[in-house]
Amino acid sequence: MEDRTLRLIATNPVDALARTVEALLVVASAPLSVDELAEAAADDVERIETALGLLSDRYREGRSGIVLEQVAGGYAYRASREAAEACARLFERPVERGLSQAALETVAIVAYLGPVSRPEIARVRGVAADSAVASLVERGLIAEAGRESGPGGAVRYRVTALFERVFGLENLGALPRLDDLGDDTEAIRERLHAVAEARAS
Amino acid sequence: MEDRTLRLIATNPVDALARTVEALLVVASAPLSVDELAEAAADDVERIETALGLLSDRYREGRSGIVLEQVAGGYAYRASREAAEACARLFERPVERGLSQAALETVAIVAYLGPVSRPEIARVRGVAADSAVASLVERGLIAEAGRESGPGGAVRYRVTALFERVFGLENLGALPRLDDLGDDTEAIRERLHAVAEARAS
Amino acid sequence: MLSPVHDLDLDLDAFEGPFDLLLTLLLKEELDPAEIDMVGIVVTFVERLTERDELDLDACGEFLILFSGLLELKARGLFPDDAGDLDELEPEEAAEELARRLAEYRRMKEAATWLAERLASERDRFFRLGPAPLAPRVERQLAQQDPAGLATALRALAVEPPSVSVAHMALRFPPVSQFVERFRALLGRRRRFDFDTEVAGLSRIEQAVAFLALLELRKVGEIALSQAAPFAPIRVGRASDEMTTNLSDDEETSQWKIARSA
Repeated sequence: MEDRTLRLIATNPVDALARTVEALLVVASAPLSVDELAEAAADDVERIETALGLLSDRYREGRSGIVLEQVAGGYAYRASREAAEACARLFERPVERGLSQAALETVAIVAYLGPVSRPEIARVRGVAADSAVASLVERGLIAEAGRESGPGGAVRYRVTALFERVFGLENLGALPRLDDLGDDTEAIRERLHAVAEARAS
Repeated sequence: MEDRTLRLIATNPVDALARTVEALLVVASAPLSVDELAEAAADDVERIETALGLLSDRYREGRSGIVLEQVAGGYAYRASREAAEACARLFERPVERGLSQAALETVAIVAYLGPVSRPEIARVRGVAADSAVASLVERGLIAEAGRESGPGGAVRYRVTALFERVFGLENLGALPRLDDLGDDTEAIRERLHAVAEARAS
Repeated sequence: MLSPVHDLDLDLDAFEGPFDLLLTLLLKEELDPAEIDMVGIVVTFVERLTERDELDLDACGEFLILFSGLLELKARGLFPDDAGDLDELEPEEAAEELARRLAEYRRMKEAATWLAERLASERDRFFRLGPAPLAPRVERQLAQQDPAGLATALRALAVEPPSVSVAHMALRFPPVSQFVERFRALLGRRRRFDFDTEVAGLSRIEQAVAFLALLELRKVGEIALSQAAPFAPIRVGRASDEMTTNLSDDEETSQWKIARSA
């Protein structure tokens, strides 16, 4: 009986610490080292290692869908191998039918006026272009193409081969013509900038 | 004996499904709806709900450092509140830190009236909303949702799933009905009353 | 004596400082009237009045004139294309429409308060932002697209937005800088001039802007202002001359100097 009481006193604090480590790992977007865990939990390294031992046993293949893995940078959760097929289905998104208005406008600007910088895209659209540009880069439809001249010049973007494939273009010369907007790229650019200025005033 | 075997057959598959759901939730980068979970796990909605019931019991405050919550139209893990202090030592709060009053009013308008354009927001607030909108987009609390119809239409905005997540809302229906909210003109009234009393005395 | 209106110290979201500086910035278009909290100004003014034991009718009158100008500026900025709609309404309907908008704004402010409280109560909820450390990479696939959509999107960006009607703007403000230049030129030719004579024939708003130009010149120390009595003509002279001539420090005349709290 006394033995049992003692064990409860001895184990409970590590259990609480294990719950804290459990929590830290579910919030982290990169593996956490033992030192990082110790600092965040305000506890010592040995006890963190004990807690990690407890958790490694709880979160292991066959026992749980969440598996605690030791990797180069420290500890992180991953999905169990048993769930690999389901995870693959989750990450393999269905083919998307179209682009959002923001993405379509942005990629059109890059296709016709490229290479262009984010500030110029934002000016022509009248709203910030950061998230649209990021999503198009992630999809591989646009890519970086050097910087604007001058010190601290902004990164410029151009469309990619994947863009040409998705839009069924042999090359950029095959883009639909915009003669109604201007004779060449420069004229179109000027027209768009003039309208953007009128919009901002 | 036969009874026990039957029960094992009946319960084990849900246990396996619960492990799969457990795994999907730990790798997902946003809350997953029951439908998304059902599709990824290639199982039916009712059984997913049963599995979620099992997991909600296992991953709850006081019992685990990982807590399963119903938020932003789906299910997601978060850290237990008990571990908040440790989390605060390690993780920033880039989304909500330093949200201005202007930003809060703007996000309220987008949440209740969205999709809305910047001119519409300015009309309701009585002051321009440009910098508040930019800061909310940057934080990921609102996002573009097409343009107003007609040529030269203004960009419209809606709140994101991250907004629901940060504010701990199951969905936008969980926002209070506007009529139920308290009266904040009370503060101004009180200041004016104080003035009146000071004059009278 | 300090003018209770001009040196009214404001502490608003978008602006902190004396009222006349606020007006100067607004008229010089360095501050957007849309950013200014009108209720804050009124409440601060009423509070200031209370601190002084007497009811200063001049100050109240001055405040009403300046404040209504400010309200008009702000209203124009906010409802450029709406004013037309309101014009077509009967007075009762217009009042109803304004009341509806005010009520909507009040509800949104309440919603913002609710959100702020919610945020405070959720401060101990932590969750991961972004992808999981060991998650597989998402492959996004896009179906075949029609290139015509690109041209349509770009053409839409080349359409001028609907033009804002300025027909209802009967009053136009000359910039403060115009008066600043004009007064500088005057003082180049003459040692001093009468403000009232110079602005005679101008509209009330133009006179107000001219007055702000005076304040601006006084602030940078280019001119000296003197007035023999309340409502007497305001005399404007070169600041350098004022140091030596000291003509108006007469015991008999209650001199009213424009004071500023910089």
